Amino acid sequence: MAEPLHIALGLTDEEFAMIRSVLQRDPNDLELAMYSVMWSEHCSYKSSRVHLRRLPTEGPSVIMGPGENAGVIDVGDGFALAIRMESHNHPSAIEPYQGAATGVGGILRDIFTVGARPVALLDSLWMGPQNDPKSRWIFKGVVSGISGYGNAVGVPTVGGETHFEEKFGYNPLVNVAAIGIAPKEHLIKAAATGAGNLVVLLGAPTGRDGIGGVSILASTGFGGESDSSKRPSVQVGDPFEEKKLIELCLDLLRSDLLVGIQDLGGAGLSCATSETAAKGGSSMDIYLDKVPRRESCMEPFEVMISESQERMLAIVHPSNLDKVLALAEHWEVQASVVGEVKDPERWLDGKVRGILRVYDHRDGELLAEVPAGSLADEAPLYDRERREPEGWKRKLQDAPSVDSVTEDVLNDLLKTTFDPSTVYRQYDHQLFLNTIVGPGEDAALLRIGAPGVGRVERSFGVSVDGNPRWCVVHPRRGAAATVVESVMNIACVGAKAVALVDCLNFGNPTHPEVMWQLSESIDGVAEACEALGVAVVGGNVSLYNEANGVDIDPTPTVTTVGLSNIPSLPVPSLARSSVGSSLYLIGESCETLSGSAFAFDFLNSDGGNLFTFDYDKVTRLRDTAIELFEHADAYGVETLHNVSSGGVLDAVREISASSRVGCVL
Amino acid sequence: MDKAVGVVVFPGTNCEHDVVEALVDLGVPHRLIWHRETDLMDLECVIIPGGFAHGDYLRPGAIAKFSPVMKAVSSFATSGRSVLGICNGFQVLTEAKLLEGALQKNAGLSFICDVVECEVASRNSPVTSSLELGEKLRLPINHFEGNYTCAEDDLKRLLDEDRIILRYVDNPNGSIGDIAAICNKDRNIVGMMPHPERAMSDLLGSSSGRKILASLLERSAVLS
Amino acid sequence: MIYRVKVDVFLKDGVSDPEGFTIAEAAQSLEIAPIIRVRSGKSFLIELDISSQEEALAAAERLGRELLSNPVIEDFVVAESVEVDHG
Amino acid sequence: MIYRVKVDVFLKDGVSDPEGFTIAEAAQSLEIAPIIRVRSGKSFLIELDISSQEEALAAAERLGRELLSNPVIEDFVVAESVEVDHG
Repeated sequence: MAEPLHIALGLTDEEFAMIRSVLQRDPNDLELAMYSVMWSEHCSYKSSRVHLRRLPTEGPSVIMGPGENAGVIDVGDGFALAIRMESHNHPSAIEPYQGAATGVGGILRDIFTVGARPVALLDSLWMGPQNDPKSRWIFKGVVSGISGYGNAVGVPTVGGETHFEEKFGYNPLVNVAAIGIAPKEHLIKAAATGAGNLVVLLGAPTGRDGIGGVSILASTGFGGESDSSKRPSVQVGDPFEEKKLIELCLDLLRSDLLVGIQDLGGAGLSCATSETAAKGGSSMDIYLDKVPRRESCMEPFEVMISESQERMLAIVHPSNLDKVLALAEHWEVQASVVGEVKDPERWLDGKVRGILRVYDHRDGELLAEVPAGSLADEAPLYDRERREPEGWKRKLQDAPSVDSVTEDVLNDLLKTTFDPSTVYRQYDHQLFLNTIVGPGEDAALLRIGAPGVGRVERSFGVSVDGNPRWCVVHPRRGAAATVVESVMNIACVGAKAVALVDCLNFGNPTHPEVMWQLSESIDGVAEACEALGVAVVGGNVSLYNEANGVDIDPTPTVTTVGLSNIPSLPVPSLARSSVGSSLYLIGESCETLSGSAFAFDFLNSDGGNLFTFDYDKVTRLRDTAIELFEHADAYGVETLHNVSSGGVLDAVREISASSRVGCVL
Repeated sequence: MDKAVGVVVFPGTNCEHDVVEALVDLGVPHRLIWHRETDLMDLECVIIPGGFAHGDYLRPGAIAKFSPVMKAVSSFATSGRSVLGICNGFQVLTEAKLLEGALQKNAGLSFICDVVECEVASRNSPVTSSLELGEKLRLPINHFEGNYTCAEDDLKRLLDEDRIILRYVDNPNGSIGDIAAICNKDRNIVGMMPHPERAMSDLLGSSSGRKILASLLERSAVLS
Repeated sequence: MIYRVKVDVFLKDGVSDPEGFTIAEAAQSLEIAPIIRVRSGKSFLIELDISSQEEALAAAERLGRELLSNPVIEDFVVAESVEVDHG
Repeated sequence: MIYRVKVDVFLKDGVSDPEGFTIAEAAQSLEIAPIIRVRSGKSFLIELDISSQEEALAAAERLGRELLSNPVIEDFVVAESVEVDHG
């Protein structure tokens, strides 16, 4: 007996039973397809949400936090800064160029969907060793995808990091962060409110992109013969369409023509319709025949879960429809009314709630009828079993020591292997004339300003950071150290951290050790954020990063942002150290080598216990760095550099290389 | 003096706002020109900024040349007023046959965003008339197809007629003759790959671009 | 009726072809066969609603000259024209 | 002997082709002929030092699969194989 359809679609028997109790009948194939994507790990965070609640999300400057499409903070003078981070790990392993490109496209849509003009991109790349041809192919494709999409869509890529390690050869990580600037009055929520308002689909026509596993419905479902055209295809990004979409959406917001707007990402229309309806507490009717298509004879489930890129769902009052269609025509973007917002109704359980109904055409056959909230917000949450790995406590005692090192390793240590400028030289990092400190430094520093928004005489620092080695040794302390690292990086460009977004890249959540790593890491981020007054305003969780049963190392990455003044010239930089200047080490060094690059690369040891922090000292060090950067001229500071992985030696080597000077320690 | 500078915008252009900010910085009135507009006669000079018109699909500028605005730009140029094409703008001008040659993929087959040194190769152009011959300029470049090429006889004519305006000091992309900017026979249409609007202040790395735009605008009697 | 025409666009001889050169090197390293030279180009399949083969070829010719190729550095050839029925 | 093989690479059916879509719109605006669809692709002319037509075709097949196309989103076809004498 073939396995039941819901199992094939990734839903457990219990989840199928929950769906049946909500619908009080068996779901049909279209409803099952929608539930399978909406209740997937990717969309529902069902294995991580119980732990994410422990992250501090409040803060004096926070306007929007987790749950919205982007985190938003107040930067003064009527301006707001939106920030979001996403992972595109699995697609990038399959098709590196398009995987990375669509990752950029998706993260940008999260920014302009809240009403902000995207002004900066950062990327955090974790690749396999470059002597392996496949890892080389993936790395080359990912960088050209980010460059190809980011440059063409017209958003500067101002910073990032690239790391190469054995385990990432099987499962590369591609995390992309984006930042936008908006006048506060342009901020908008993704809620469908107001019965009678129209649901307007903007952007590219719909194809069979990214239907993935659910495509089995094509062969078993509607009796259609599965010829090659039915095969699910990789999502392909179109930066030209996205650029037109950005200009249209920001124009619609400036002209105050929208009630709500949401981007189409994972789960496509199913997600955008159910989330906006649920958020607005409204019912919504969708007419599939009105959805512009790129392929012929697409089945209803394909249209509802397709992940074709560069599409937005807007909620428009009927009186504004003509103006919206006129602006869409001006910006040469397709716009079609695909549905209508309706009042909430009493569902079978007696509760009044928003119902999502999908018809083949207006007044036509009802294809699906589901409470919107059930799809969008009521996936079951799991507190999966957590277990500390076998012998972990014993490993903490097994500190790496230098006694075993006999020969002179200094030359090996000084061997530079990778020059990041070969990557960021492919990214436009100058556009919009905001970049004061660009890629290649500890962090990026940008003026606050954007086209069509205006400019403020202040700036913000931003950095993306991660270090799985710290988390392999001790997930909690490693995650805390990652936050401290990011806070110190932006302090080196004079910015005091106020908010961050995270990207939690972990293995298979059904492995108890992975759930333990995730829970511990979240507590580590929470600890450091609370101690340093940083609010977590959004995040992304990427699980099932594994290959042939081997989970990746725990890799929480964070993008931290802080505010700063416009520095006076000359601005400190790694490239400005001059002969005759002296080097000062500020702050205390810790004794242990545990978790260090030296321990992993030379001693082959991931043992010992990781360093911890006295957060008062961290705060004082942060403020000292900010003071030194802002008054660099007065203090005679040419370079201010954060010591991190690779220790003092790497820090000095980077200065020496950038400034083309020798250094005597 | 209320004659404005026109800044052309195709779908996919993205440097228009930076050019506008530079013009505001120089105190010059401006107007954004959507690619479907055809009336440019009220303008003193036209700038086609950088970006990815039509996504650079097919070839950079290959589709933009058919936009209605390009007929207007062509007749605007025949009236003797200045036209400056920056990066994508230079590519559009070559596709529209307003300038000789073509911009091919960079020799290293990868996108380059950097600040490079250029030198003034001729003072006889709207953008270099107030600079010194051989003057060194630090200018940002940001392109994948900046490798200028042209037929042998075109190159010879460019040299003989002193129409190579800027050269790269250290050729980043394989351009023939290290060419970074040229002008047409009537010396009122200029195409340049470097971005002067991105070099308006030392805070952002260089202010060499200020001299180029100021020179263009003085030449157009816009700067009072 | 519907015709599908194919237009190939290649760089003119003598015009530098860094892409072709790089691909030749990569191909050589695969040791499949001794590579003498690689020329990289573009190919377009265009479906036209047109009444005859001759007209399809003429349309392909104009598209090749006016849009698909840059005469400064590229040549084009109408590689094929086939009637296609969208039954 | 020297053979010249031609390998054409196109996006698989169903894979979104934004470039083809944009070119179709531009072609339509030229009003040369009603355009139904444009698919954009790449084409490679490879000169091989090889002894027979069969071997040339086999080599072209391998180059298409291993280097010239990305099997995840592209199909390739060996369009022609011609003996070329470098007299």
